Amino acid sequence: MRVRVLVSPKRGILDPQGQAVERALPALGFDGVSNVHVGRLIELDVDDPARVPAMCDALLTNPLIEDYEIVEDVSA
Amino acid sequence: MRVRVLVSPKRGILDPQGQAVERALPALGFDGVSNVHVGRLIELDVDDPARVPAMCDALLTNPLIEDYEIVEDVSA
Amino acid sequence: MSRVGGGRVVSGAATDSRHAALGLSDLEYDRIVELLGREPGDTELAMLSLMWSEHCAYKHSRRLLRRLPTEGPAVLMGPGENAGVVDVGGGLGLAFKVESHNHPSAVEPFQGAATGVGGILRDVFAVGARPIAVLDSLRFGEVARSARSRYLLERAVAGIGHYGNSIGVPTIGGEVYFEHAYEQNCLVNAMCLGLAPQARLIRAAAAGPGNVLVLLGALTGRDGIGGASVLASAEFGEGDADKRPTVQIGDPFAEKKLLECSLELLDSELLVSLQDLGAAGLTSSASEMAAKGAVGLDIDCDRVPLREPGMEPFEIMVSESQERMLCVVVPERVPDVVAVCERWEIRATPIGEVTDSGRMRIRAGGELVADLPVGILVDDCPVYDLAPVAPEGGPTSIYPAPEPVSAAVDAAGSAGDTLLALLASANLASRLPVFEQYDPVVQSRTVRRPDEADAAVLALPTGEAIAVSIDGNGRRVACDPRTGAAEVVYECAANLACVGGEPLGLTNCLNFGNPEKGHVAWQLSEAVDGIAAACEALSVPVIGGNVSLYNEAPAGPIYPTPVIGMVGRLPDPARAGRLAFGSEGDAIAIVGGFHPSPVGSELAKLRGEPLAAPLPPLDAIAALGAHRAVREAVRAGTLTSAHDIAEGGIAVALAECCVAGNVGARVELPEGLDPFAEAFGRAFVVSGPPEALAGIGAEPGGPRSGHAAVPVTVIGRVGGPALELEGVLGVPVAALAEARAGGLAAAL
Amino acid sequence: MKFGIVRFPGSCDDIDAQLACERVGEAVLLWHADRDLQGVDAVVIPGGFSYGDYLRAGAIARFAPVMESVAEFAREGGLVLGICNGFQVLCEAGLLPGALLPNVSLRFVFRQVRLEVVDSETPFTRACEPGRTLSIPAKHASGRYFSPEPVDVVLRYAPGENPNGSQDDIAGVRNAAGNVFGLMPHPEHAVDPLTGSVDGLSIFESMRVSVEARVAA
Ligand SMILES: Nc1ncnc2c1ncn2[C@@H]1O[C@H](COP(=O)(O)OP(=O)(O)O)[C@@H](O)[C@H]1O
Ligand SMILES: [Mg+2]
Repeated sequence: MRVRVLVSPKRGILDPQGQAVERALPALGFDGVSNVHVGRLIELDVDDPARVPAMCDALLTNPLIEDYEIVEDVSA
Repeated sequence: MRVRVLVSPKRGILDPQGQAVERALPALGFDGVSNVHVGRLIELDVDDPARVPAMCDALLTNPLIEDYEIVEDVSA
Repeated sequence: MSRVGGGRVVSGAATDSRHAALGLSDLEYDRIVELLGREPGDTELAMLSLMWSEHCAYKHSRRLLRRLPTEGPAVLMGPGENAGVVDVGGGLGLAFKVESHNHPSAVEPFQGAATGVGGILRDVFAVGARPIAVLDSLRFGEVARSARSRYLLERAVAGIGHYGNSIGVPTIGGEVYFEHAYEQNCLVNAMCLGLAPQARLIRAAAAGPGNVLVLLGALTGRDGIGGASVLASAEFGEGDADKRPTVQIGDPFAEKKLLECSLELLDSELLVSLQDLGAAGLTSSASEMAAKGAVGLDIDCDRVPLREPGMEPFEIMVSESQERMLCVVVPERVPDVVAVCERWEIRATPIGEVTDSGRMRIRAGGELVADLPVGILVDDCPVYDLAPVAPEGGPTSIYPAPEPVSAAVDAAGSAGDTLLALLASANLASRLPVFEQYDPVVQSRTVRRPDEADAAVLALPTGEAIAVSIDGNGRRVACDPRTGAAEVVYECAANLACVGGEPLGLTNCLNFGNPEKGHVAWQLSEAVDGIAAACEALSVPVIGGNVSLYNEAPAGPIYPTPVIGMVGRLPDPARAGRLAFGSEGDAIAIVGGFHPSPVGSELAKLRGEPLAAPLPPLDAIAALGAHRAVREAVRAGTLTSAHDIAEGGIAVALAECCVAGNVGARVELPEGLDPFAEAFGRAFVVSGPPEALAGIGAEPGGPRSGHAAVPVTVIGRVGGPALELEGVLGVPVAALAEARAGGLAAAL
Repeated sequence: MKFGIVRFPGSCDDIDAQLACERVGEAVLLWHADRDLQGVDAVVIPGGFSYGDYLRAGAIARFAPVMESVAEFAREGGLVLGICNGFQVLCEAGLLPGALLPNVSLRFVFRQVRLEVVDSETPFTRACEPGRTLSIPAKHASGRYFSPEPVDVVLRYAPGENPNGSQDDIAGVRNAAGNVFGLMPHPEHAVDPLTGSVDGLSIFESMRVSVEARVAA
């Protein structure tokens, strides 16, 4: 099954990448954008999706600085 | 509206990060994982979601090496 | 796909569009058919079209390059190998080469620049040398005006840093300039130096029929299919979009393992020959190995490990997937090779064998898909003579005058303001925002980092050291190609002299426009003659290089930009020279005959003056004498600082010494010397104890024949908070530093 | 005194660390795939880009077989020094608190920085006089130290010299027991007057003194 892990920087920790995007957009004529955050997207085919949370905790994310969300069964 | 942009390396293009993760997982006891790709996740609040594709083309993604998908109305 | 001999039946070459789409002219195609005695199959044609591209065949430059002197007492390996090698004593060889990655960088600057570094590193470890340093030479449009150029600069620098920093090779120097002529065609040249015990040096020639051809490293994907060669051989036009899906992604981690693995294979004496995969992938690497060894090679595409399913044989043969090497191994040693590779997590796959057939025979799916004499791939491409035509209206007839930059630099402005404007201009501003993105110290050899001296200095295990400098000045070459190109060679040598280095050899990259145009052919021909003459005068051999042509947009060609990378040797790294003024009270002197002119200068550019000729003439004997005098004085430890006078003239040279040392100077310029006029590679600003300066240039045993007297003109003293040029200007050092710091930082 | 320098595929400053250690003692390389620490007295996890730094710097390296032995060595009180990528690995492995985030500038930066020795009582800094400032190069893309909990700070960037935006100008921290120390700047690149400052030597010298004192005790 195709699974996606969406990893975002933990709220409250400075996210310079998000800030850089937020600053750059108005300069290109895109107004009305706020609260931008840049994280990581991990896509994988897994035999057993029940093991994905364990993979996230062990390797894919660092819980000190990142939150994650798992989206299963992506039709890609 | 909260919007997410899911950015993945274009298929066919070398994805060294995805390969590194794919090789690391079995060593940690996670078998049955394949086709791993690592991309970026961009989350943003926008007044006008119709403009997000233009933002993606102009700034958020690199169309030469990345594909993207927009997920609207995220309840986050 | 058609098979060998099964090329489409067509009524004549001109109606078969295959070859045209692949960039071969009708004449070239006819020649192929004639040599083969049949139409080539598709795989064969793909291979031939790449091998016969400008990039691989040097069609328009091969004859020209013969004018360059390539021999010298220190040369161990000259042009023709993956990298040239010079002897640096103690049984060590120093390999180095500069290469362009201009077109890929224009398409995707981060990956283009990164894979440019990756490619030149492979050329160096392909000869058995451990890469010990990288330098870069960059050209972009005017960053002050062009957002595109700012983007290219930022991403190319990040890409170079990414690859070099990640693989653990220090980037110890480089140069970057901005001119409108590069707006559509940026230049990204990278140079690599490597060190090897001479016994480990290896050539690329395949040998020994029956030996096994082993492919090392990354999987083969559809990267850069047609990339380098198609991109590098046609001018940029509207069809760029189709070229895009071929972007190569660099993986420095994979290359780090490949590098360590290759060196271990060589140290264990497991390889007969080694070759990197670069432009035109397997086709070029394998056929060049075969040609050099006068053997044939059989390759089975089915054995090549692929990243993507369903790749056609021609795709496999021309894929430019990065981080791969090819080696020849005797059959009994294959298991040992595989074992070493496993330890480094490097894939090692036997894909074919050496034969005595003299042919490249490629199989796929059990069928022969290509069967070509090696010679047709490597040697038979037609080589063209250039048809040089000097532009009638002078350089301005090719290049429009630069746009004037600021009011502060018009003739009515004060000299102080002019100096500040020059220091703040993108071409003269501090390069710190660029080089602080590079690791200059990894490998623990770096004796002089960027901004500490005119050349980078690396300590050798022998206790001696090498110095290296990379230079180019396209605008001056555009003004006066012969003198301009020669100046670049002299400037490199002058930079080496400033740290006490004596030249051993040089590498060059010839970045030019479309050689089929008369004026570009003229620029090429003149520039190569200028380089050749300078090499003869300085006794520096050319040990390798690269040519990048067709750097041309609809608006015209780039400035002709030969980039020179020169390496020298110095006996005592502890005495390597520095650029900064040091002790208050030191005397300051000009060493060498300095007769500059405003023609082609940075100030002329800022003022928007048209390009003009001629540059001040080069007096080889005088320049050589000045180089020698400075080199000897630095080696003797008599000087506090040494700096060559280049862009921005003597005023800028003095300002740079002041800013580096954070100390002022009081100077009286010689009567009539224009503070901003330029002449490169001929004279120096040095400082040191007054007694010591008096002895510079004096031959120990009295004047020897052939050594001209070297003029040494004391012009002032180090000290105070400001740079004072009596009767000309006075500017606090802090203001100089501030102007210089801001120029590029604003663009990055 | 025998140092062991861990070598991952992708380690870059491993030989540099070895050379630095050899100025005060013996030094051997420890291959990432081997569990045997060869009886070393102290372990150095060097800088570089272990496993290409893919995913997060140090994330993959911490699972290398050698790291199990290093963790055990640390639990038993052995001295472990993590430099740059080694610091990142130790944080990912939980041997040090906190994490290292991308620099605020979002760029790799090389800079000779001045460091204030905040704690000169550790086995890694005891050869530094209290209040001493060290000039050492820093070079990294992910050096922004962050910890939600209070930590034991050993080194701070001097005012105005923080190259990465780390919390409270933190440049190096230790574990609670004091035998594991990580720092972003590279002391192994400040040991030879020919190539720069020699201030980094005091870190290796401190380790030697600490090990020898323990052996003597
Ligand atoms: N401008 C030049 N001056 C001297 N030698 C050159 C020049 N350009 C190319 N060469 C030599 O021609 C050979 C082929 O160059 P190239 O195709 O770039 O090699 P590779 O395929 O190994 O990268 C090399 O040995 C190179 O040093
Ligand atoms: Mg090569």
